[in-house]
Amino acid sequence: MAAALSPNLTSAVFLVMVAGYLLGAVGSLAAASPAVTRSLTAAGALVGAAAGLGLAGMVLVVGAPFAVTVPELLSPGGGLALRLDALGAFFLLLIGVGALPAALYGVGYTRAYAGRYSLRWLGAMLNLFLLTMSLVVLADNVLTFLLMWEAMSLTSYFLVMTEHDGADTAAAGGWYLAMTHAGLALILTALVMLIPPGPGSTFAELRLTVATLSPTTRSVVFTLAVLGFGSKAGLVPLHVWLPRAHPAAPSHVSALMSGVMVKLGVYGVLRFALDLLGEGPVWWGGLLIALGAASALLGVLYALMEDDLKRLLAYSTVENVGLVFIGVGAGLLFAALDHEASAVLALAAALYHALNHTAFKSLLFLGAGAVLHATGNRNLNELGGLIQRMPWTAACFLVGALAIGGLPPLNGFVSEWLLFQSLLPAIASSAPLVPPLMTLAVGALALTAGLAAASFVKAFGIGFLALPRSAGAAAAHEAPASMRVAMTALAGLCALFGVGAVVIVPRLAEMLRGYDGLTGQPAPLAEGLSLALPGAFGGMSPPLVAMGLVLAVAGVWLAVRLGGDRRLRRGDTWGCGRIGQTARMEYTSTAYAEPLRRVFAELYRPTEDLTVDVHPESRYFVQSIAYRSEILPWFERYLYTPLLRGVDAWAARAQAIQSGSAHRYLAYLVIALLALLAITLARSG
Amino acid sequence: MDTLFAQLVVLESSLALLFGLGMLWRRGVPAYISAFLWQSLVLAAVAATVGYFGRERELYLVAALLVVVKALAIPWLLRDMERRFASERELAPYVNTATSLVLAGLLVLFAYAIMRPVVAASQLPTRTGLPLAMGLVLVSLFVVMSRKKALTQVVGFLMLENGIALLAILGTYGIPLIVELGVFLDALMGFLVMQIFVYRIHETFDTIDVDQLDRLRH
Amino acid sequence: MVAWAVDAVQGLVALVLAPGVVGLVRWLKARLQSRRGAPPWQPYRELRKLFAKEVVVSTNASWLFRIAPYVVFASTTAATFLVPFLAVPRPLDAVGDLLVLVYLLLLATVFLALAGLDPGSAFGGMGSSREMTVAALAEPTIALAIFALALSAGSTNLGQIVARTLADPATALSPGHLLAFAALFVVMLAENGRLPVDNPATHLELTMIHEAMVLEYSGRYLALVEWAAALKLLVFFSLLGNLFVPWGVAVALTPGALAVAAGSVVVKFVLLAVGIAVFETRVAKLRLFRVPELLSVSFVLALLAVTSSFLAR
Amino acid sequence: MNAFTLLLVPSLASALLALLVRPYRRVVGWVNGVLSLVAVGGAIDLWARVLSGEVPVAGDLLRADALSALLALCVSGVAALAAWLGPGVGADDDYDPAQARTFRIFANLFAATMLFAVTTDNVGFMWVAIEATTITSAMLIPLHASRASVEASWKYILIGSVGIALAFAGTVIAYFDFVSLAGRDRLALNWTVLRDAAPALNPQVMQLAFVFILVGYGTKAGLAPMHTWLPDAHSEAPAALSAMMSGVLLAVAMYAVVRWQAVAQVTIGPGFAEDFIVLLGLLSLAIGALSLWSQRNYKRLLAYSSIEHTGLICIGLALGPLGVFAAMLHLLNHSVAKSMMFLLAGRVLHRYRTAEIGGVSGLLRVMPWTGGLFAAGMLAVIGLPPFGMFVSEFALVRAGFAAGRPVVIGLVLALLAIGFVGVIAHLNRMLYGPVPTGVAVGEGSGWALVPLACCAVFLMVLGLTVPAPIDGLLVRIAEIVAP
Repeated sequence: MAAALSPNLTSAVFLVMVAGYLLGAVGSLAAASPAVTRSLTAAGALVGAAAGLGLAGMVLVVGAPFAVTVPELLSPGGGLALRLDALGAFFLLLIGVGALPAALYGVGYTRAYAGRYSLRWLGAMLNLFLLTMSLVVLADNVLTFLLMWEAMSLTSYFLVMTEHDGADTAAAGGWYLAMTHAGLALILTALVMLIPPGPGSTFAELRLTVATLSPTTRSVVFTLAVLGFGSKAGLVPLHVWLPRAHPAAPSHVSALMSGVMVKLGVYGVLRFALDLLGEGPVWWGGLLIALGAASALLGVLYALMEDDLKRLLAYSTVENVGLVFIGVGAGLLFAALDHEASAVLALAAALYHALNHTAFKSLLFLGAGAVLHATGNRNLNELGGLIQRMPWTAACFLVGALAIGGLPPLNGFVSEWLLFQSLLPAIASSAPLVPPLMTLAVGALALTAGLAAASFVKAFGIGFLALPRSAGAAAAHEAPASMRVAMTALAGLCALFGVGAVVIVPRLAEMLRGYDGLTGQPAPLAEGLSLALPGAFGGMSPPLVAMGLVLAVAGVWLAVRLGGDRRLRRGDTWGCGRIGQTARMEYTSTAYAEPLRRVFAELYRPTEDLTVDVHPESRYFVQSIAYRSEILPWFERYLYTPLLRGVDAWAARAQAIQSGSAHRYLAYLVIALLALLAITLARSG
Repeated sequence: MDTLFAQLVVLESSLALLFGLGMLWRRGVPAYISAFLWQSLVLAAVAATVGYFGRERELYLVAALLVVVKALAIPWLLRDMERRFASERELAPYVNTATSLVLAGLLVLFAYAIMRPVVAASQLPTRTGLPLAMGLVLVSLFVVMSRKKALTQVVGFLMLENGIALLAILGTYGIPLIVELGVFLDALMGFLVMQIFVYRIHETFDTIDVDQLDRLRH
Repeated sequence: MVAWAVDAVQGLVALVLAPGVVGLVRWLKARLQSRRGAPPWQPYRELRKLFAKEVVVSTNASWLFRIAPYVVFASTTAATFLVPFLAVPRPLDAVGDLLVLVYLLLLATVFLALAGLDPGSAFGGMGSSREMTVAALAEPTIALAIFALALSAGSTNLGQIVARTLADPATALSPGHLLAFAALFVVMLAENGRLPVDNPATHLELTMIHEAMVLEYSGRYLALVEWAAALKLLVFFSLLGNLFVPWGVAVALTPGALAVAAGSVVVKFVLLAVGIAVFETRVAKLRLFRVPELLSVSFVLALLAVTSSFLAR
Repeated sequence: MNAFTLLLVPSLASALLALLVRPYRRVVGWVNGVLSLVAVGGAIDLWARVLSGEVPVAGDLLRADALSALLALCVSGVAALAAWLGPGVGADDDYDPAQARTFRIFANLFAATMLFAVTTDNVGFMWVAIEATTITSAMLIPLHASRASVEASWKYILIGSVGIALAFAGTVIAYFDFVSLAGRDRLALNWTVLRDAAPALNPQVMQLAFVFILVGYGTKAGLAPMHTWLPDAHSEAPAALSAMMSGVLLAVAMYAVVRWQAVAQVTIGPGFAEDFIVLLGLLSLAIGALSLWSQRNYKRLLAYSSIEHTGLICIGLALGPLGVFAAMLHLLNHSVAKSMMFLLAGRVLHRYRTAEIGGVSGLLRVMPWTGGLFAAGMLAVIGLPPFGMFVSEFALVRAGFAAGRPVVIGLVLALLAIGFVGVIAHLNRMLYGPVPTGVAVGEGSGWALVPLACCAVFLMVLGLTVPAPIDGLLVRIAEIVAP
């Protein structure tokens, strides 16, 4: 079957993808009216994403080869080289899954932008953003990869800056571009260190030179790659830009950035760890697990404390990226210990969670966008009662919240279950130091799962249920059709990926075959309808669990409907006898997270100020109470501020040189001459 | 024959260096101008001596040019400018006279050190004068750096050009004539532009003390 | 086919038995406090009464408030079906293991928390916030306790754990098992709202955790929620009973073995009920912000359980 | 009618025309523009000849190899830009006819001297030409007589002249080295003669000469610590002049350094020249990048960015043939990008009346096309992908590793990152934000943007590919400089 799909068919689909995105970009730039711009943007993105999905499907399912090189372009780097292997195809698939709904969603969402922001620029940048992301996973030589990587960062920077009159958008954009550029510097160094002395710099040649490199150099390259790609993925401590940049972007762009772009950081690490650098020492996996666990835990802990819905989702992205890296780290660890089956399982679990995260995080961001679109407000303390006013969005957001909380029968639950199962054999392994590290990782994973469920109960409960807490929330209206269709599609995907795990996970394991010494005999991961793990550590059948739950709910509902009484009456909520229930009596999101803020006070170090102003006449009647609580931003205060202050000091010193006095300038010149002459004298001996 | 030629040249070069050091010692602008005038004359003498002994016809033309331009024209223009700003005596320079003379001495020693390979490589009888020429170059750099008045900085710069011309004559019996003429024309044009700027500084800042010119910062 | 039948019967028996066990615990506590107390089958009467009563739903509540009881009851029933009461190995093992069971219970807790928030009363919010805090902090303990068991049994499958412990009884007394038992016991108290964490019999809204969330429910919805809570307690009883003390669980599906298994299960439940009752009469309720310390004690116990099991290998 | 007449004559002719013909200002302006295009044609013809392998020579005075062809193209191109967009052409710029006439005279002389400098074979005349550039450009800095521009021009002429005098000292010492070896020879100062005699020259003397030359021409190229005149001169000069100075004068000075590096490398052997060049390059990169951090004036921001990129080019020269290829590509990119940026800055200054970054906001709304090009130029200058600087910086890093200088490359990347962050913060503030009161919205004279847009497109083309003719030229330069 592979031979049947001749290369020119895949090239044709590739051309359709590139053409789709480019026409979308050019079309939206040239379009006359805002409506035409919006539809052209969506059309281009949809065609491009669909073609991308097709290409990925062809390479993944049928294994059709795809490689094209354009020597004239990017000649200093050896030409524009593109090649799609299984790893790249998976991430291309992931881009398609994220892009289709986001593009469709954009049509309805950006209608409100018509007067205020440039729709043409937004449309063009969105299409170019998707194109450059797709080309990053296709790149096959150093300069192509770096160019597409930085182009992706640049286009996403412009997308973040769309709502440029936002209060902190400029700062968010600045942070974002600075951090990704620092990341690029690291990736550039890592890649260039692998380039052979010869002219070419394709990944194939890089793989050959790796054999000649000493283990220490390979470790240095690996660390640089992890830091470089980690800054894009949002690994702690390089995550500070993510909660600033993602919320500032328009919601469907935030969905793309959180759901898809972050995964390219994972792709980068995998491309290095599995493909370029070959077999590595044990500590590589350990490092990733440590970073992943830290990101997961800190991500969810900060998500809990967020009152801004989109910032909460951004922090939860940091958490989920942490989970993915735990899986990748476990995979690398097992590969180093030669536990082949466990390595494949762990990596498959990581990729599967990455795919699931794309589905539910995009859904949640689109939901948040719909809320913002309807109420004009992102602060949970001023939302509420949206389930009555926006039932469709609320239902989809609920599905997303349950999925990200890791609750059956959806996809989040299955991938978290797989992550737990993939860590289990590590605890049983005999290598020194691995079991204790794994135990802590499992502890961190479990606490993260619990806290994630808590944070999304808060997000959905406070955001959507009970009475609206502000006029904006009260006046909310259901999202337009295009947005609803996109969200429903993603909700369906969450259910489908959950139940379909039995098909997806073995396909992922099969796909990882052939990378970095994972070429052993593949142990089947699924028998019939259930996931059977190597070493029979555990089994679970997602479809059966889902079916069981649905049958149980239907059965109970029928039983109660037939047997018991069916009368129902509306009444007031119980308020200890107080009549007239108002929204101010409800729990706010700050209050909801207060117990956990107290429990983790060591980490948050909350500063609380409570101002009670009393009625002028008598001390006993309180007019208003204001409660504000701030948590300590560790990374900003103890890592980034000193860094920035250091550079400020050096900058001041550099500017002191330009003091204005001509004499001092001449003195610099003479001193330079005398110094160089002295050095020459000293060297010539 | 060569020893007389060599001694004569060394005498004239050291005279030129002495006039340079003289600038560091004196305070008034007229003294600067006269020191420069005499230095140019000595330089012309060196050119003539090397021309005569080294049988280089072109150097006579160079000597003549030096006398006409650097000994007559430029000092006259300088005096004209000096009369215009007579009110402004040279303020105390950045470095007091004693230290600047000690520093000049050190610079000449440094010149000797760096010119050692050059002297070794040269077979010309005038090679012993080379370190003196380099010393004059370094001293004039120090003069430009440490004078406060724009006018004195210009004279320091002219002295720097004299030092380099001396270096050229002693080291290579003069660089090819066409290039020498081009260099001369440049020197003259450079001086004229500087002169225009000194006048303009006087108009806008109504002083020619370069210390006032420090508004353009970082 | 017989195996499936036994599983179904097991589940239904558990469904029916659950309110009785809760009634037994209440009755025993009353007797220990020298009160006559309502008879152990009192909960059945309450359920019958509630199913017949009219439901009053708050005006603020949405459709979620009304489907939550069904989801809570359904997920807890699904969890019950996964637990081995009478016989091992079971066809349902392929459907879900211990982790799935825990997540199903978490699903029930989440829906209850959401239902608590929906009417918009301060008590519902307070209860839901505290319930989710306790549930989140209990997660790591459960995971590590499960891993301790899985390490010695070689799998997280409930049937396999029970079978392996039956095969060589020495593991039942190994430090890993005992520490895991202690850790899970504390978690049971936290998850089911038993005394040191939450007082099931209190009427003070400010001190409730579990009760505060269901304050707004009435009629058949309240019946379902109460029944689900009882089922959850039974699930934990059976986990503590059958996983750690598996003697009596039938290995072959012969009527004789099943009878012995049924007998041993009932005895275990009675013993556990007595244990809970005695424990609750002796201990007073912890202040809410001391509960995390209790849960961190249980986390340390679970951590030691895991370390001892992989050191002992 | 040899290859050089088309190149050198037009600018001299237009200078003369501007000097003699005082009335008919508009006609003189148009003729001036056309002649500058003729010069560009001459440069392209020269380029084509060099590519076809021929080395055009005119007597023993003028000689053009690949390096000269590249520089000639840059100089004539930027001179044409300055001619078309400089003072006296646009209707509403704030220069009176007299100032426009002065500008036209000296700008053309300035271009002529630079073209002569890059095409002469005689290093002596090269020095004379570069000294002449100082003189001609110094006259134009105080076109708007203000205290700041006078101060800037004085510092420029003083430091420039002192620096260039040192370069002449170096030339004399090098000539002495040749004389002491092969006696006096009329053609001794020809670069080809020097290069052929290089292996036999005395290394110690050449070391001394190269130090003087590096410090001398380094001053003209704006290498630290001799760069101090550059920010003042470029921020006070008229936009067209600072475009020419920042764009190509620095490049011409680097051209002189490259010529002498080719000779010094052979005489002294590897290591000596490279180390000094890398030292000065890193120093300029550091001072340039750090000064961008808290800069408040956008013209000075561009000036410091020039220092930073000249430092980068300088480092490139010391990294072997790959490095020279990257450096020259970067030089071409920088010339185009920086001249475009200064001309755009001129338009922004004309509209906002202030050079303070704080005073400029909402640029995209006030002048969408100028703002867009300004943003594109700024992104190009800090090395972002669609533009050429990204590719040349990549080639430089790769050359750095190939030449075995990882520490230097590490420093370079860190400093570039600092410069990047500095510029981004300022760019954000200028492009977005509210439109300040009293600033007219609308593009004004739109046709002036066409050439600048062409520059932006050229940069983008260089970003995606290096066209064959340019690639061929750069490879030849690498052979000349680092065989």
